[in-house]
Amino acid sequence: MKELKLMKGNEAIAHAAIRCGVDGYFGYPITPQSEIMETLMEEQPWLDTGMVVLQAESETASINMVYGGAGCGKKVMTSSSSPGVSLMQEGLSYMAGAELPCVVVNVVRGGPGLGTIQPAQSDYFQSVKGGGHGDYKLITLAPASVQEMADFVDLAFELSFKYRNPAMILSDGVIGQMMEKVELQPFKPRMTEEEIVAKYGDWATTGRTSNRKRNVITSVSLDSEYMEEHNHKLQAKYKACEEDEVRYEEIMCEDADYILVAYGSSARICQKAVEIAREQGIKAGLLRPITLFPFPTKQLQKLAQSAKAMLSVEMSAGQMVEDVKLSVNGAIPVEHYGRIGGIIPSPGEVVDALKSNFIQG
Amino acid sequence: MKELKLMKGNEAIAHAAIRCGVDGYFGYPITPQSEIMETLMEEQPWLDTGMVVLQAESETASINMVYGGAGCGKKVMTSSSSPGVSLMQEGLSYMAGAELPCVVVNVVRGGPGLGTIQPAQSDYFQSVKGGGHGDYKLITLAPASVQEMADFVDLAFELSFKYRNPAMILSDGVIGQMMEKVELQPFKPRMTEEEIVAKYGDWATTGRTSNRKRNVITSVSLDSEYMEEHNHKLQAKYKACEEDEVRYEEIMCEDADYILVAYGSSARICQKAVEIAREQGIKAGLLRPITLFPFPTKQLQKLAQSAKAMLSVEMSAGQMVEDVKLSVNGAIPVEHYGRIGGIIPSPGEVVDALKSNFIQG
Amino acid sequence: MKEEIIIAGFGGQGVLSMGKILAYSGVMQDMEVSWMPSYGPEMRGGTANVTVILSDDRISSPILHEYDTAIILNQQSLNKFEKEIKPGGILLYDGNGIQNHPTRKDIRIYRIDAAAEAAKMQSAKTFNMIVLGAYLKVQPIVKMENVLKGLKSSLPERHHHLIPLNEKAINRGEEIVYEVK
Amino acid sequence: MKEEIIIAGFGGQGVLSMGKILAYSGVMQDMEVSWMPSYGPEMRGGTANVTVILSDDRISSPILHEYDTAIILNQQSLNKFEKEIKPGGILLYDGNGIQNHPTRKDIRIYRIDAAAEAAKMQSAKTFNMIVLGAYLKVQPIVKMENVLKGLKSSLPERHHHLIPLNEKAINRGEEIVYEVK
Amino acid sequence: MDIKDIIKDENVIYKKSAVLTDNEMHYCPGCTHGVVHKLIAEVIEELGIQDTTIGIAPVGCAVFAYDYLEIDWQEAAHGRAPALATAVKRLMPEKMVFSYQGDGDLAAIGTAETIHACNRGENIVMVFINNGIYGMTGGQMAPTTLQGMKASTCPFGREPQQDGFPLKITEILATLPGTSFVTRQSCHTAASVRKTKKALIKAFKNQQAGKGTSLVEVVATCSSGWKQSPTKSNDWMVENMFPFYPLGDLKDE
Amino acid sequence: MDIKDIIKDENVIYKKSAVLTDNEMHYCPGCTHGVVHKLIAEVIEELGIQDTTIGIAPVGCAVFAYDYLEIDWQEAAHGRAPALATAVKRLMPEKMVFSYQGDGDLAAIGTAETIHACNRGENIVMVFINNGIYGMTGGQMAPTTLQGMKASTCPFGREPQQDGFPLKITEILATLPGTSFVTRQSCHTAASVRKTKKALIKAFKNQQAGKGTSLVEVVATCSSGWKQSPTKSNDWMVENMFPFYPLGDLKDE
Amino acid sequence: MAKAKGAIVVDTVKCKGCELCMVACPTNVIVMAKEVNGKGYHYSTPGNPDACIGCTNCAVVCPDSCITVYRAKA
Amino acid sequence: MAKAKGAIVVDTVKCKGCELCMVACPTNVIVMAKEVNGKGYHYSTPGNPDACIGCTNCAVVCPDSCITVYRAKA
Ligand SMILES: Cc1ncc(C[n+]2csc(CCOP(=O)(O)OP(=O)(O)O)c2C)c(N)n1
Ligand SMILES: Cc1ncc(C[n+]2csc(CCOP(=O)(O)OP(=O)(O)O)c2C)c(N)n1
Ligand code: SF4
Ligand code: SF4
Ligand code: SF4
Ligand code: SF4
Ligand code: SF4
Ligand code: SF4
Ligand SMILES: [Mg+2]
Ligand SMILES: [Mg+2]
Repeated sequence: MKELKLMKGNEAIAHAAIRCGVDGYFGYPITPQSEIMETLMEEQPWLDTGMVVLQAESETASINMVYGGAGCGKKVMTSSSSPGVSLMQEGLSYMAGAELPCVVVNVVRGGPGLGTIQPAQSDYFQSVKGGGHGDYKLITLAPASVQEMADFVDLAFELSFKYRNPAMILSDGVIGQMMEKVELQPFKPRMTEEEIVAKYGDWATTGRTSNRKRNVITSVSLDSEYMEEHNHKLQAKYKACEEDEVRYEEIMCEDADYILVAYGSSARICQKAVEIAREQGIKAGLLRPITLFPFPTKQLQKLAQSAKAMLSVEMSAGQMVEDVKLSVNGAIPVEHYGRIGGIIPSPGEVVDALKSNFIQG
Repeated sequence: MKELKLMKGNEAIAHAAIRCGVDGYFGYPITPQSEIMETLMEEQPWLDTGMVVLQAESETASINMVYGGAGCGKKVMTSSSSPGVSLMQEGLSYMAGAELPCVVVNVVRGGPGLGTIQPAQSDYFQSVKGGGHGDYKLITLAPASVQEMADFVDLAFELSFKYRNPAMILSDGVIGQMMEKVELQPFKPRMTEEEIVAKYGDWATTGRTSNRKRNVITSVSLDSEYMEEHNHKLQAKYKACEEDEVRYEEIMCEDADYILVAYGSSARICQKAVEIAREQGIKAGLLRPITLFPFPTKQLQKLAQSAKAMLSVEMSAGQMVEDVKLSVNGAIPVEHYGRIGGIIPSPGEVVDALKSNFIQG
Repeated sequence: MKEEIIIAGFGGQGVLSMGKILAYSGVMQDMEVSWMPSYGPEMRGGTANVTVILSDDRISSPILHEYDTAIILNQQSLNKFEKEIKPGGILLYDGNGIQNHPTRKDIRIYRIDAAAEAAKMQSAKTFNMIVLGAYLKVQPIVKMENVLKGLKSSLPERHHHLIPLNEKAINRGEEIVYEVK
Repeated sequence: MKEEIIIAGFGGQGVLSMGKILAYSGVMQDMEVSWMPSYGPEMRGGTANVTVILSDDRISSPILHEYDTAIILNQQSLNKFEKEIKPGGILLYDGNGIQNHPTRKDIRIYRIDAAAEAAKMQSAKTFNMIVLGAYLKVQPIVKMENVLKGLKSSLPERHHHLIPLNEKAINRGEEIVYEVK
Repeated sequence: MDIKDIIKDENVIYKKSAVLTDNEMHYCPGCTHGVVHKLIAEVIEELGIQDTTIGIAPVGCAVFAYDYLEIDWQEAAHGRAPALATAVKRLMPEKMVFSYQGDGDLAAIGTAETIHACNRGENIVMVFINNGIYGMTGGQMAPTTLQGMKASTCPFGREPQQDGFPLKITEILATLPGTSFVTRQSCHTAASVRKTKKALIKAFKNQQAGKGTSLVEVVATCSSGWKQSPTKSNDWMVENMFPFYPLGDLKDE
Repeated sequence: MDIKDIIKDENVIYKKSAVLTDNEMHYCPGCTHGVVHKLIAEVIEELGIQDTTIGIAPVGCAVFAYDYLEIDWQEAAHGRAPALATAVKRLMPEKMVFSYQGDGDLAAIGTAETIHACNRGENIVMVFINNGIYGMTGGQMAPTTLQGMKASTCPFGREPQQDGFPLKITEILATLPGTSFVTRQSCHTAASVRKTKKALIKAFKNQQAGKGTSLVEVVATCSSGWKQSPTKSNDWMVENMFPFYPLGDLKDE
Repeated sequence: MAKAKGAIVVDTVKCKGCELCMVACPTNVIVMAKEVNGKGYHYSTPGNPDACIGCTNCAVVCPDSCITVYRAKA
Repeated sequence: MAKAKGAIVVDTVKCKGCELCMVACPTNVIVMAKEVNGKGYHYSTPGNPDACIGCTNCAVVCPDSCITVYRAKA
């Protein structure tokens, strides 16, 4: 039974996790996302679904608990904000290397360092290029509403199990803290060991049973030939993701001369900017990447054939703009507009940036 | 007095550190770079120069010791290899945010995860795009010989103090483990507090003296306006780096139709590949970025006017190739060739890749 | 129909929960809503504010830089937000502790002495409900029945016995608010 | 002049230090040199190898995929590296424990029974010096005086008393190496 | 004597330390952090070490400690203050170095750094504010939260089976060979405040004498996190915290 | 009786456990890891828990432990085995979970994970191989390296002023309320091997009984790191390690 | 009424009204003001100043260093 | 010569020649072979098999599980 509620993005994540049958959450408090664990603790899902919720001693411990849980084939997740996510980089690299699914929520705040607790989008590179060591990718989803915060939990798990790779929900302080209406999915029961095996295969460490060889979750090998092969396997998965999993939303792009490219809360602001620009007679449109990896490269290439220019709008000093440029590959001008340090740009500013870059400029 | 020695890249770093008057080294063992700390411990520089050498309890502790030492205006460094460097991402972001100089050596091994101890170049993104949270950059130097391992210690400190920003020496298992002839710089005394103040200014926490206001090393502010300004200051430094600090080496590029772009040990291999290609009548050249950030964008743009194509050769699944593409911006084709998982490509393979991508292709 | 509101005051004055009740009231009335708080470290004085949007259509940006209505509960917030009200918009403020009163001429300005009234009612907790009542009087965007439903939804079960008191406070606010000319 | 050598055997056979002495000898002779070991976790049998390049010119890649000379000390390494010797190149191997002897016809093949000889000399540690002597006999790329200088530079002071013994071993290796036809 | 005759400069017997800045502290009313800041300021003033002391601030409510004491400061990443202090002291052995940390900072995420700095016997002072909660982030459970005590991540009270046991980190640190002085104090009465100050003086003097690590724990209140008034918090602390975290010196060598 | 009459299948009284795989162990000759692996295999076999046991391997020489025991395994990041074990056990309480860690792994980089898992009383077995050195990476100093003992990062012997003190982590863990059985054993003689096995059996049975954390430390040799033959290493261990790391049960509740 | 031996001056602007000084005073000198200060706190004030013995307890416990204590020379 | 009560069989291919079994044997059954095995180790072998009492000590201490022990039924 679907239910309509008013809640914060953070709370929506917690409720969605319980409802979609997550097996375990491991986390450590940090603003602006502590409500995720707080809501879970308040809800005590272990009494109903048996879901494990544990406050770890650190983010390092959290991500390694997630590793352990994921290795058992369980749906496990953690959440944090920027500095805490930096502490998870080794663990994320391990999980990608060991091909473990999981969901990590980053409710981004302004950096670098302790920075500010205000919203930002300056962890794009970390999420999308790989902040840890080695060649790997995180499947990265960027919700732009409380509804998507709720919906993407299940989606992120789906994708992460499909590809046996960690998935990141890259949110920010705006989306995490604001309340909107949200329709929660009906309760799904947690999967049994048998269901997991049937759906995702028999790779998890649930105890060696007589009908299979023992399973080992590991990311190491001293045999370089094997390691290269293993890495090629990972790369092939990423390629498949790029083919099959790109998600985006287009708003008034068909006839647009100028494409704003923005995700998450910036996309909300750009949506308004498009309205303002259109009122002023500027044919603007918005391409909102929903998956940041895989990035909607092809769609941008297509739009580059009809549009005159693109503006990447991010609450960062310019990160996603590189992927926009790599997509467009010089076909049309691409610029960046952003506010940093926890400041949220206004729609008006964005329109001004559009004009100063491409129209009066 | 300069001295000619035969030593490993790792040993060269240790000796160079002592000789250029480094104040402190803090590290944790990991293959293939443990010789750095081992050599320092064997040399016991604390008896001569007073240099502090300490084995920390982890890489997390190491980088935060480096933070503490750097905050005192001291020349401090650490070294590690890929998984250990992932654990330093929070600390590096803090140091960039607090504008602290330091040198971090990453003797890269194959990832992701525990991966392999064999050489790789798959931490390019982490170093150059920022593996930690927030908008920041590491000044990144890529030595291609034991001599450069030695020379870049001093250079990295120079740059890192000039810009008050962490510098990374991005090496790999080949350069760290191989022995070559190296000419060590003469011993420079460690700087006194007064010399530091005279040369680098009076920002360090050496005890509030009556002739200045107290100094505070921090990366946090709850005032978003201030934080934005602070971030703009950081960005301005990075811009200045891009203007003034680009370093690269060109080998037979003047008349080249095909430019190999490669750094570190890949550049050594590509140097031989250029020789082989030229023997086969292919006009190949090598552009070796010495600074990975700032990247030699302009030089590549220039070469894109005369060359027909570029091949980025990396021991990775394709990371630097993005910066090559961003530089060239669609002017000529750019492809990637790489081996991964600890495998080192042969010069012959590189020539074949050149041909199959651009010539027969 | 679309109303963009900022509510701002000291931490502890019930700014966020007033916004929450408004937002819930909008939901009860089948509107689209968004509620975006300023957030910061727990504790310690300082100001708190919340942006509430009630709209018949999908809401694009939940973050605003100008408002239809500002509900202001201390001097700092008045200084900050008076200038961000749209021409023709509404400023509603509590008079307690205000030294420099609002001066704009292109907006409608209302005053409520809710702090004083709450003291009279001997229940500091009713303060924000009095202000809410005042707001609903000058901008009856949601029906009172929906406000009461909203109140119920936003309060935890264990506080439902307070609803009558809150209703009284809302009514009181409606009575004592007045326009400043 | 350029010589590209692989030395390969079990860990513990002195492969790396033999390479080191060769590299040092090159330095003493004013050549460019590089020495690139295979590396791995400490301990545990397995094979070890080192690539040494001696050259009059700047050395580009220190990593090679074919060699002028291969010095081979166990079966695994023979299996791996025999095929990577350049046509016309040299294969020098220790006969101990070799079941499948080299078969290539386009290279020069030398054998040394250094393990047996070291046992005779009652000093297992001289094993690699005997092999080095054999190598220098078949490929006298560095002068003996420079080898002795290289030996000195590569040994820590406290082991310098072993130099005469090592010299003897080198000489012995020169004597007993023979070509396999 | 008449009051206005008493209120004269020469009669001042207690006033704000000159080592405190004029910034208003951002802490909640009654917060123990304020008292301990003041004590450290007084100790620094009395020992005449203002120009040679470097403080290491934590991530926690005391993150802005550097705004309040007129000395050089470094602000550490969450939990890493002991690592910073280690380097600062080793690189400048002639300076005085202290770290200042909350219970989340010192005993959760920073456990390894805390234990290893103490086990190495770094010659520093560590000030440890144990309020049994994460104040800064809004009242989540800390390692030192008592059994049965409520926090936003154990809203029904800490339950060891689910949440683990409260951690007596100070008892652990007292067993390490690197520590020389380990004490647990409080600030709920004037007498206890004075005792805490004495402990701080001893800790700093130990550093001057090169004795290794001194740890001064202050069992503290957090009225916001505990959701009680400051005075009620003190009572609650006496009744509930002290039995589990008994005051006194654990080690004095 | 003649020997060939004795060597008959029905006369076998000791052989390789069926829970051991046929892979040759990569350890150096005489390495204690091999002995302890074998014991764990025997214990798993005897308790009949091969199909319900999940092992957590460390980063350290035992990183490939999973190659040798025929059970399901996870290989953890350096120091994080207790975090993995925590999640595995909480998510599958009916399974048996043990972690296996070296001294660098458990007592240096993993200090926080170790202490907090034990303090939460996770219902797991932790096996701790204390050889006083980083074997895997070539013999660097470990937290448990003895004073005066040489390692590649303290080539002139560990000196507390410079390198810190050796850490008795097991003594710390025994003080925590979450641990129920904490013991220190060795494998230098047949008798001590048998005792270690008994300890392991008790630890696994405690887990079956839901008693919380059991820690079995094995004081071990590392002939490569110590640069001595295996048999000499045993003698050196008896003489030097045992006085500082005395054998026996530290806690048995 | 006993003559005061001591006196306090409270920085009422900075005071956060935590009442710790009030509780700490052995002679009940201190009361909390009916009025609030700029930050909205009922600040501390010597309601019964003559009882002050200048023991400094109030000032010692004040987290915000609001209280200066004076004592008449003996 | 005493008749053997026990016997051991050593997996000489796997043996690493660590000598721990030799030291552990109470009756000095075990010696190390002059020859080396494929890995180059002087492997363990029962040089004095008749002395074996089947105590299993050697097998118990062997890190590489090379030794199988047999004992005649009483
Ligand atoms: C890596 C990281 N994780 C989490 C946080 C969020 N955080 C800030 S302060 C804090 C805990 C504060 O508690 P405590 O150390 O007890 O200090 P108090 O505020 O109680 O004085 C946390 C978890 C952070 N800033 N960085
Ligand atoms: C994050 C990280 N840091 C460092 C290393 C390198 N490393 C591998 S094993 C090891 C220590 C091994 O020592 P110990 O835990 O005592 O195990 P042993 O090998 O002695 O059994 C280290 C430091 C690593 N793999 N990952
Ligand atoms: S939240 Fe607690 S610790 Fe933080 S300032 Fe307020 S009372 Fe003090
Ligand atoms: S290095 Fe030490 S611990 Fe590792 S396998 Fe060898 S003897 Fe064992
Ligand atoms: S000085 Fe003592 S007597 Fe005077 S007001 Fe303060 S506490 Fe009371
Ligand atoms: S203790 Fe200080 S802040 Fe608290 S009421 Fe008294 S004077 Fe005010
Ligand atoms: S079983 Fe006992 S007696 Fe027989 S060889 Fe082994 S140790 Fe010796
Ligand atoms: S103990 Fe085992 S490995 Fe060691 S010598 Fe004896 S049989 Fe061989
Ligand atoms: Mg706290
Ligand atoms: Mg060890």
